[in-house]
Amino acid sequence: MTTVKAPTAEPQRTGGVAGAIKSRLQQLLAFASLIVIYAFFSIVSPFFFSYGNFIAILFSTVVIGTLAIGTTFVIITGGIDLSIGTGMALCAVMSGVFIVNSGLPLAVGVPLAILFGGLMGLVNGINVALLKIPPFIATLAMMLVAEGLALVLSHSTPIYFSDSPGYIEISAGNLIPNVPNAVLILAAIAIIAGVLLTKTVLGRYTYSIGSNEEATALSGIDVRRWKVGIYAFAGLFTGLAGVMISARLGSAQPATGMGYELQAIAAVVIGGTSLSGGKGSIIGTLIGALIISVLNNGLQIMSIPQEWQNVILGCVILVAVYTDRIRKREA
Amino acid sequence: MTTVKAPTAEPQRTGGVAGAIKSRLQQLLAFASLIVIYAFFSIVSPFFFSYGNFIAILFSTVVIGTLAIGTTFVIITGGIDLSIGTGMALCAVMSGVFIVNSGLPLAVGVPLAILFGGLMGLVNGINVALLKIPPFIATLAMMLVAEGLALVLSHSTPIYFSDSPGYIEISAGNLIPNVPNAVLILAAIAIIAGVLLTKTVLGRYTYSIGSNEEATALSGIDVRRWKVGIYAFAGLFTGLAGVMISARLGSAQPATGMGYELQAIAAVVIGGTSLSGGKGSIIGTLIGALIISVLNNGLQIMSIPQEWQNVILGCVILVAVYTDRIRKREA
Amino acid sequence: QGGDTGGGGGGNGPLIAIVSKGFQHQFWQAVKKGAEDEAAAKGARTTFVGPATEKDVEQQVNMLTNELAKSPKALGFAALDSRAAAPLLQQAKSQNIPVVAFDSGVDSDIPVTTVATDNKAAAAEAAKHLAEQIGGQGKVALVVHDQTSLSGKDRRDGFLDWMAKNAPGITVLPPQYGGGDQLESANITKSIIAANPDLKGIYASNEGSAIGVIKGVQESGKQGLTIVGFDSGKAQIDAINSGLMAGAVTQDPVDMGRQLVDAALKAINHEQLPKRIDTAYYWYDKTNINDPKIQAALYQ
Amino acid sequence: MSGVATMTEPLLEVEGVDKSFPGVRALHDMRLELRSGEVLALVGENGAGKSTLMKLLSGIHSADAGHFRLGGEPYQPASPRHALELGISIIHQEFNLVPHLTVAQNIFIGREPRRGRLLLDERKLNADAAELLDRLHLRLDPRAVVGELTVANQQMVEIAKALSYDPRVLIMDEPTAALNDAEVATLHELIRRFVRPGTGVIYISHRMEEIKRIADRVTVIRDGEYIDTLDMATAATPDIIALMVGRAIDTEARPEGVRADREVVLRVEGLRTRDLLKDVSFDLRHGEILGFAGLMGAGRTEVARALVGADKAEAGAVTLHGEPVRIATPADAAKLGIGYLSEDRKRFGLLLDQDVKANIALSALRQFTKAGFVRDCALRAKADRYVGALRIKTPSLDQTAKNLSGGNQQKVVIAKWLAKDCDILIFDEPTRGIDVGAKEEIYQLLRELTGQGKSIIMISSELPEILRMSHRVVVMSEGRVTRVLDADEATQENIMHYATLRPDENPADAAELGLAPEGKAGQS
Ligand SMILES: Nc1ncnc2c1ncn2[C@@H]1O[C@H](COP(=O)(O)OP(=O)(O)OP(=O)(O)O)[C@@H](O)[C@H]1O
Ligand SMILES: Nc1ncnc2c1ncn2[C@@H]1O[C@H](COP(=O)(O)OP(=O)(O)OP(=O)(O)O)[C@@H](O)[C@H]1O
Ligand SMILES: [Mg+2]
Ligand SMILES: [Mg+2]
Repeated sequence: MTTVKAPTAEPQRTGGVAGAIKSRLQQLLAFASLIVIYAFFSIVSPFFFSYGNFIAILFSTVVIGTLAIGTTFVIITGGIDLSIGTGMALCAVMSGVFIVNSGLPLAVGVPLAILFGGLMGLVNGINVALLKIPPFIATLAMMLVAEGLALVLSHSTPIYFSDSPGYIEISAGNLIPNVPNAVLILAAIAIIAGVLLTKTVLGRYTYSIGSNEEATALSGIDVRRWKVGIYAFAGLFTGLAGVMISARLGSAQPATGMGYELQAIAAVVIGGTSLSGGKGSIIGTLIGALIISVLNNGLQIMSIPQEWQNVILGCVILVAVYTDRIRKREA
Repeated sequence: MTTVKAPTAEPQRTGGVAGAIKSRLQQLLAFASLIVIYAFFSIVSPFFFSYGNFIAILFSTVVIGTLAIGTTFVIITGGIDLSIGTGMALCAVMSGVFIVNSGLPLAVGVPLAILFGGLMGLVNGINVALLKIPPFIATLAMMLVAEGLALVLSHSTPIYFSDSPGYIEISAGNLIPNVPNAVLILAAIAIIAGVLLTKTVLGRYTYSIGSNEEATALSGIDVRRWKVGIYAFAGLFTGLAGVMISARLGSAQPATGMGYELQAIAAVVIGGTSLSGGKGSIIGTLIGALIISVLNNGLQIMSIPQEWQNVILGCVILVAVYTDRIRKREA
Repeated sequence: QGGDTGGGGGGNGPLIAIVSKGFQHQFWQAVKKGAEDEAAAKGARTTFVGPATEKDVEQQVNMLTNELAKSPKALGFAALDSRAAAPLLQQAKSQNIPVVAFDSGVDSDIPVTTVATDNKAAAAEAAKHLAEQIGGQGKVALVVHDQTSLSGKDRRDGFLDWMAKNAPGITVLPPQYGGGDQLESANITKSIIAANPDLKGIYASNEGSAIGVIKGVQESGKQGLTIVGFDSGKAQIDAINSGLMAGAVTQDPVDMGRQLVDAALKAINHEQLPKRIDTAYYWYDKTNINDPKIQAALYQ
Repeated sequence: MSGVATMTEPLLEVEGVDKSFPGVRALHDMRLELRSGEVLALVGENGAGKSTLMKLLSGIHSADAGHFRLGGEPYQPASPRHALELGISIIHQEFNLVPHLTVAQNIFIGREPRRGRLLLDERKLNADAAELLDRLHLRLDPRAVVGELTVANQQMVEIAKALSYDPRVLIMDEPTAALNDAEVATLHELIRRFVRPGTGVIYISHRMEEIKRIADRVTVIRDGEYIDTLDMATAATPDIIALMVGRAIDTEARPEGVRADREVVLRVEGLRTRDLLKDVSFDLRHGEILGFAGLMGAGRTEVARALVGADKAEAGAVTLHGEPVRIATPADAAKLGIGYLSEDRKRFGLLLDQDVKANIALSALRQFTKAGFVRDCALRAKADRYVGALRIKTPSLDQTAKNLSGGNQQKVVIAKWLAKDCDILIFDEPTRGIDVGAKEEIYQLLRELTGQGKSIIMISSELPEILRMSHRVVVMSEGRVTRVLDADEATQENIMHYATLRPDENPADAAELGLAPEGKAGQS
């Protein structure tokens, strides 16, 4: 028998508390770019720094933010979802079909529209996880299909929710005075998604799959089922975004959506989530989405000629991501 | 210690002649989807199968094909380039600036416009390889910058090449009767790119970096320099695409280009190149681009209502990629 | 020209914020130029923004929000979807910012006036000329820039309605949509020509579509097609001069911009305005293209 | 080097080298002297700092303090390439091959023969590689794609690549971890041919017998510090081990015997896969360690993977506690209490970017959840326990797995499966890259597990390990089970006899196994 005593050689358990503080610090630092940009605009423009504009920025972040939060899950698994833009449009149309065309009450129609997003996600998940089609292709195909179906189902015409005043309240109403409900909803789903991602089995497996899918599978986790589940879950956010955008616009616009996927993915990546999977956070995604909104808003408020706005936007994103990287390396 | 001779440390199963045949077979099989689609349309539509339409399909593949061939290199390194769409527009505008505004002769202006594409690629490469900005972000930023600059430099007005008849010939002329020069150019660059990718150091390191960047670096290869070089090289194709599209349209359209990147990347991925790098071929990319063109052309010729065209396109892409995968697994 | 401050005009004159349906395309650039010229002449300032495509309804709403944050003295607005902007128009009203609608009507009583062209009537004019040129018989095709935006639908439906009503001998193929992208429109055109050897004419609903159609016809080598277009731009003007294109309908975007600023300034000064200010549209072809009135409406 | 170099002249000297990583002092005042013409073994526990020292020597990291001399000259490598140019070639512990390229392309990467500046001369490349492989007596196809090779053959490619630089100093960081005895012998021959006056080898390994055979001297390090250097001729293995771990270790303990009447918990019958396995049958008893022996490529790993559903089996019946079960995925296997610990920890075992606790808790995550929520305190506590029990050297539970030393990574993978508490555990090369002390701990652990009534399949390429730990030994060759040996029949000679039967090529072997000429594979 081995009769061996460990001779104290235990390694120093530093890390622990220090590590936790360090990682929190990094997240705070990630805010820095956002704060710097916000401060800059506040100084150069008399119109920028106001409560109203603050809310306007948040309001304009809602749709992209919702899509970005959902797709953060998919990206952390190492996947990508190009169908969220046109998928959102299709969900908006479905919401119109349910509520306006079929006359379902809001309490039924809205959940159905959100579930429809989940259904699209489910199909994506099946294509990716079971049929092993690369996520880029599977979701590109879904993007095309959703684009077409949105036009077919709406007869290429916006579906107006004029007769469902409650619907518009989903986005524009004020449960809390001066704060649009849409902003509250964004905050709520961000918190829920954050908790799910960090505190639950779903989140842990999301990271594990993205980190090393084969090792996760060999560890006895039913990776295929979880992947299908994660895509479907992310699809719910597409559905919700569809509801929110149509509530905000008062109509389901069948063609408004293409291109949103790129913005949402950009928000996720600016927020520090890696497209190769295994890393990422909801708070990062929110910050990424806000950086884009603040830049869009600020540049416009400064009346920068529009063709220059994109040039500046591109440069600032580069600089923000670059300094963020430097900071992380040094932190 | 056991000192036993392995009977024969058996050499590998694949590889050698058998392997070569197998991989060639796979490529032939990749054609299969294309052939099936082509045959299908030939049967169902009396107008599809004709020399004229065949050339029309090839002609319509030129711009996306050129972009896709260039970006194949970037994707094989494990990167991505979102700036090729608007970058192409910017190169077209630069071509106009050089040739129309500055009156440079074609023989100078055209190479300069192509080199300008290389310059954009160089900047992308520096951002990615030296500043370590994720390719998605670096090239997204470039996409925005290029979009803006194209408008700025052209004053948001197309630049017409009416006074440079030779310019239009680049695309529409017929060095060989009944074959537009653009098609010849596409064929030529496909061959050149194919040779570069498979027979030269550049290609070897492109695969190597995409397959295992760290190992490549440890083998003493200056990965950063090569990556910068590969992005710059790929940029030349963006420049060429800019020249070809403006030659075809007879004008540099500053706002035409956004969205082309997605189509080009889709062609690459449908052609079997993996977005995670290390794998891919030019012939695959060409097939991918052709599949998209043939589908677009065929569906229009069949007069399918346009909203349904996308739905069908999406489904066919899924099926094509799926069957391709099955075949490969079995081959 | 806009200049680096982005404001047309100069000094400390009243600020007129213009939210358009787009900014990259020449049509909008011409509107912008008209607005800036007029503002410069009258000592006002303008800003001009618009979403990247006519599908980006939400982006336009955000832009409208941001412009209102600047508390302009008046707002020029070309709605992609009027109802989507209703709450913001309400807000403008409560901030006492007069709203001038342009390009297409805004479905609301808040705008003090609407400066617009009747797209449907203009499209009908194009249909009429096409029908005349092909002798009221045969197959025609449409390459439309968009199937959901108001301008796309009006220009499509105006054409289709006129044909349905007035040209029983003409078969209209299902409209195809090229997104206003020249290359895509060219490819579509070639497919249409390949699938319909007996095609007589093609109608293109905006400048980008028209350039594509011209290219597609040229590349297919098909002779004897009658092409009618919409808007202007050098490519169409050249094609008309060379006889490749029969003619086109154009609005007068520069005038639209001028009238817009003019109306906005009047609204700021509480002057009375008519409910609707019609900006003209013109049919132009080889015969009248050098007419000064037409020339003024065309942009290169 | 001039011809006057002798056996005692120092070729490479390391003096006073310090190196720290955040939270870890990897090396402190490290010394080392490699003499011309010798093989110097470098030993130390997992995490002692061996690989770190080698990374300093190859220019991957730079030292915080101290200096190197090569052939008497100051040596300061700026990059891996620089180190290669100066004559130091390294085979790293973790593979550094490009999986999508071929053997030849990997060997000559960065030095491809060209025609002109740009064009590759693929023919010459393959010819050169073939010649090199031939010279090294390695039977590898230069055109084979590296990613499709077995781990062992990949290792051979690494070695060929390193030697192709004609280095003065060859450093091998656990080159034999993935090799079986036959390959080790081949490798040692390579080394002997390579060492001559003017060159030297630093050889890192945890396998003491090997070191005894190949090394001239051995340098022992512990906790990042230099301990001693001994002459191999005079040093006794237990002394080296004692220096390494700072204590004495019993390397003889064996598991308790298992009586033949124990219940059969797992029975596998007629397992077959498309590529390799033919009619594999065996059974596993309660509380038993069933060793799987065989040469590289015999199919042991494939049996395990097919059994747990990681690869598709074409045929085969699995019975668990007398009940037939269907296992289509590793998740099914885990649900039935069967865990598989892969031989390739980097690819199939670890979440390299995740921290130690996430890795340990991966399989057993459901134990730490309540209504889907993860109870982090319970998880930490459990992870902490395993870090202590397996003496995993890590600054904290939050350390990223890729920053651990190779051996400690292996321990993390083991901890993952221990946490899951399966009834049947399949360990594929469980002690690969693990130091002697830790090896004993793992053996101890295996004994404890069987004591608790768990059953273990242990696939190993180290015959001594098989012989010492197994109650019974399944011997495989060419995808077939050629024999199941009881502990008392299991001798080296016996195992090797059955491991080298080649029924497909040799009719006599087929006859010995009672196979019809067509083989049993014909039945379905
Ligand atoms: N990049 C790194 N970041 C942080 N810590 C590191 C890093 N590389 C190594 N370490 C730590 O340095 C110590 C020495 O590691 P090293 O890899 O040199 O050990 P080793 O002697 O090679 O062990 P093994 O026998 O297990 O391979 C270990 O505690 C390890 O965790
Ligand atoms: N992922 C894989 N891809 C291609 N071939 C493989 C793969 N895994 C195993 N093989 C092949 O299957 C055969 C059996 O390998 P396996 O790993 O099962 O053998 P083993 O007895 O475990 O030997 P060892 O693990 O020591 O190499 C080998 O010839 C190997 O080439
Ligand atoms: Mg090591
Ligand atoms: Mg094995």
